[in-house]
Amino acid sequence: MVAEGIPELVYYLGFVLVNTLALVLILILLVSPRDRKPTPEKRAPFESGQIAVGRGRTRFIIQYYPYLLMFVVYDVVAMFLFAWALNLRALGAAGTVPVFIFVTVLLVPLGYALHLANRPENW
Amino acid sequence: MTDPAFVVIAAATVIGAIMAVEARDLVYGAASLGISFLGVAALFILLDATYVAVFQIAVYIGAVVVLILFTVMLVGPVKGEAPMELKRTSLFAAVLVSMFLGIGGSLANANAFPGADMCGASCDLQKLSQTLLVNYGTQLEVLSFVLVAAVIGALTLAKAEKD
Amino acid sequence: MEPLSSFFAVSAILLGIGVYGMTTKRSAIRIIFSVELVYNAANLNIIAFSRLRNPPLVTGQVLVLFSISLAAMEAAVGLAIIILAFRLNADIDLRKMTKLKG
Amino acid sequence: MVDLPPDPISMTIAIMTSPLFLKIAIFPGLTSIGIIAAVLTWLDRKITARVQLRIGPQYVSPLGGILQSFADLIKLAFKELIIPEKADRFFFVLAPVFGLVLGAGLIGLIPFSPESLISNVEVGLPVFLAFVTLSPTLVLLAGWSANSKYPFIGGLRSLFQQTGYEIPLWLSSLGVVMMAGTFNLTKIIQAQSTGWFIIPQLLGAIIFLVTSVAEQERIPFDLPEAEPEIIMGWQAEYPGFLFLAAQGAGFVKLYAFSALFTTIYLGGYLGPGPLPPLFWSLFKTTIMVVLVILLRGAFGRVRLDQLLRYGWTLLLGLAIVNIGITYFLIVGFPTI
Repeated sequence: MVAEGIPELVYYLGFVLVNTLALVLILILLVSPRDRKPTPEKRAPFESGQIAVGRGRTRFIIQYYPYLLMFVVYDVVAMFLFAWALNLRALGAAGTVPVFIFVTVLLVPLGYALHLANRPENW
Repeated sequence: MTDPAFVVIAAATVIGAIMAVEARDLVYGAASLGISFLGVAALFILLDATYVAVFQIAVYIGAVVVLILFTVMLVGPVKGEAPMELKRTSLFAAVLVSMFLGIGGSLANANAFPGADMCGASCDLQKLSQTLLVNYGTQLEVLSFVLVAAVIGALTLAKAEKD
Repeated sequence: MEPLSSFFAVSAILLGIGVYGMTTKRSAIRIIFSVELVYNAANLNIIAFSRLRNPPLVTGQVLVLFSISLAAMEAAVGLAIIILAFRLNADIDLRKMTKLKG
Repeated sequence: MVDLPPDPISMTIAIMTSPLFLKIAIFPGLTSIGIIAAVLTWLDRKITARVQLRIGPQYVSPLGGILQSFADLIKLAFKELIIPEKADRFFFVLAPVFGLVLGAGLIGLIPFSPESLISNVEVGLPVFLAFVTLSPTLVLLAGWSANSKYPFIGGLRSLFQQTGYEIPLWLSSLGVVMMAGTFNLTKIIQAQSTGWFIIPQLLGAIIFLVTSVAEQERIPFDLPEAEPEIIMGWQAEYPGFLFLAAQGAGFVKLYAFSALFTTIYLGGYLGPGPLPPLFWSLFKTTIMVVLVILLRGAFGRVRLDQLLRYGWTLLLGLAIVNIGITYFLIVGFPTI
């Protein structure tokens, strides 16, 4: 071991950092071939070979917005469930009942979201 | 004395926060907000709260930043924000708060707060889950009702009115 | 190991930035950014203070788990309000939302 | 800290030959990730070609064109980088590069053998899943930054798809945590010494496989880059090296998810006989990779509304049912 007493996760973040640096270095090395004066045709957006019309960031998909909100909720639920699953055997019924109620109650907004999503009249 | 890792992380957190408030483009603001959140998660790791750090990454950066980016892209580019007359006063107030409360107040008393020692068995994951689910189980149930109310409210707000 | 006071300092700076953003900005989304920063400052403070006792308190971490969940929901509701305001006004400048003004 | 020799040259040598540096740089770190991504690109093309009764790459090298992807790598790396006029250069360049970093970061958590793992993180499984959660942000930013119509549609599709399938992924791997009682991936492997988790967790394993294919945006769930509809989606505007990074990140992800499946369901590096643990983990990972590649030849693409509704009803429901079954297994048979 190089150093003692440093949490393992800091090692791991160091690994990710080294990856980043190496990749950025590779990128800088490979970026070298460059056209100093590109023509407007060259820099035009691709868009299936057609000439681009109008703004680029149109066509927004909003009818699945309820699913995105559900993701925020169920992310929280999943994290609490992980804390429960870790210690399942020691917790017993006292720890399981709150989790059971938690998950059951949070099925209600899922039903509402499924009812709303992908219906054009709602969005 | 000062840990270089801490300095880097704290600098990233603070610069990310400043960029989030001041960046001209809201998408850049949202991305720097994400970097600031990531910095706070790394500070949690330095404080040995690894599970809280994972929770922060999953919920804040995974979910909240995505939701913010979605809304920013939906709203589209906003016109330049005119500065307000209040700006100078509150900038002064913010600097004052940061200086006196933070740097002045707590660094002067550095000896009053000893360095955090590594916690062993006492703050491991099992203990966390035990405390969360057995001692605070009722609060978890209440939290679920708050979540339901918030989500149903958000869905009802965002959907279009039927004429 | 870093003394805890440094963490308090970072937390106070984040709080200052958040309060500054809330008072000066006019865009609703930026105010949500600032609110989230204040939440993070509070969470960091709680975790740092929970390390003061020996052995450290786990309750602080549990409190932060609840706080993060509530902050996520707060962001969800706030952004839904912004979407609604954008539908009604086609603008998210808070100073221009004066429909209720008599 | 270990004592480092004072003069710079021998200090450099000491650092370069330290086990940690070798693991980060050679295996399972950067070099092997790069080579494996290139080989997987070839494998993907070759197997798909065979399924479709074609031959696939064959000219570059006698071994069935195995060097084809290296040739492509060299070709793409030396192409000119053309960044579209109205694109947001910062995110346009950074998003695919960070996607690659994220993929490599996932590999760093996997224990390929008791020795060759980079970091034995106590919260390994949640960290892996939390890092996967970051990828829709990057894809959305990549699609937004190009300022073109197809990339933006692709980025938004990817956002809904990846966030939707994230939750069944978390909840299906929850069954493994319940059985093993730990988040540490090495301890999860050790807990499987009496029996692989795929037997009691068959339902969870199937959900995990389906959702991980969706997270990698591979056929049948490749809507964000559906070539006939939205011409590679969020990757449409990417030139040369950045296209390589975006494609490579997909194959690194394929490798990482297959390795995670092996670790949590197939006993990881455990295996019979005199063969080393490293052989077993790589062997099982290869089988998983080939299985996922075969799906590409076997299925067609689904529609976005079908995809999201299946994810949020069927897969989420089955994942919750799986948690319930696992709970009653553990409570009913405490000896397992």
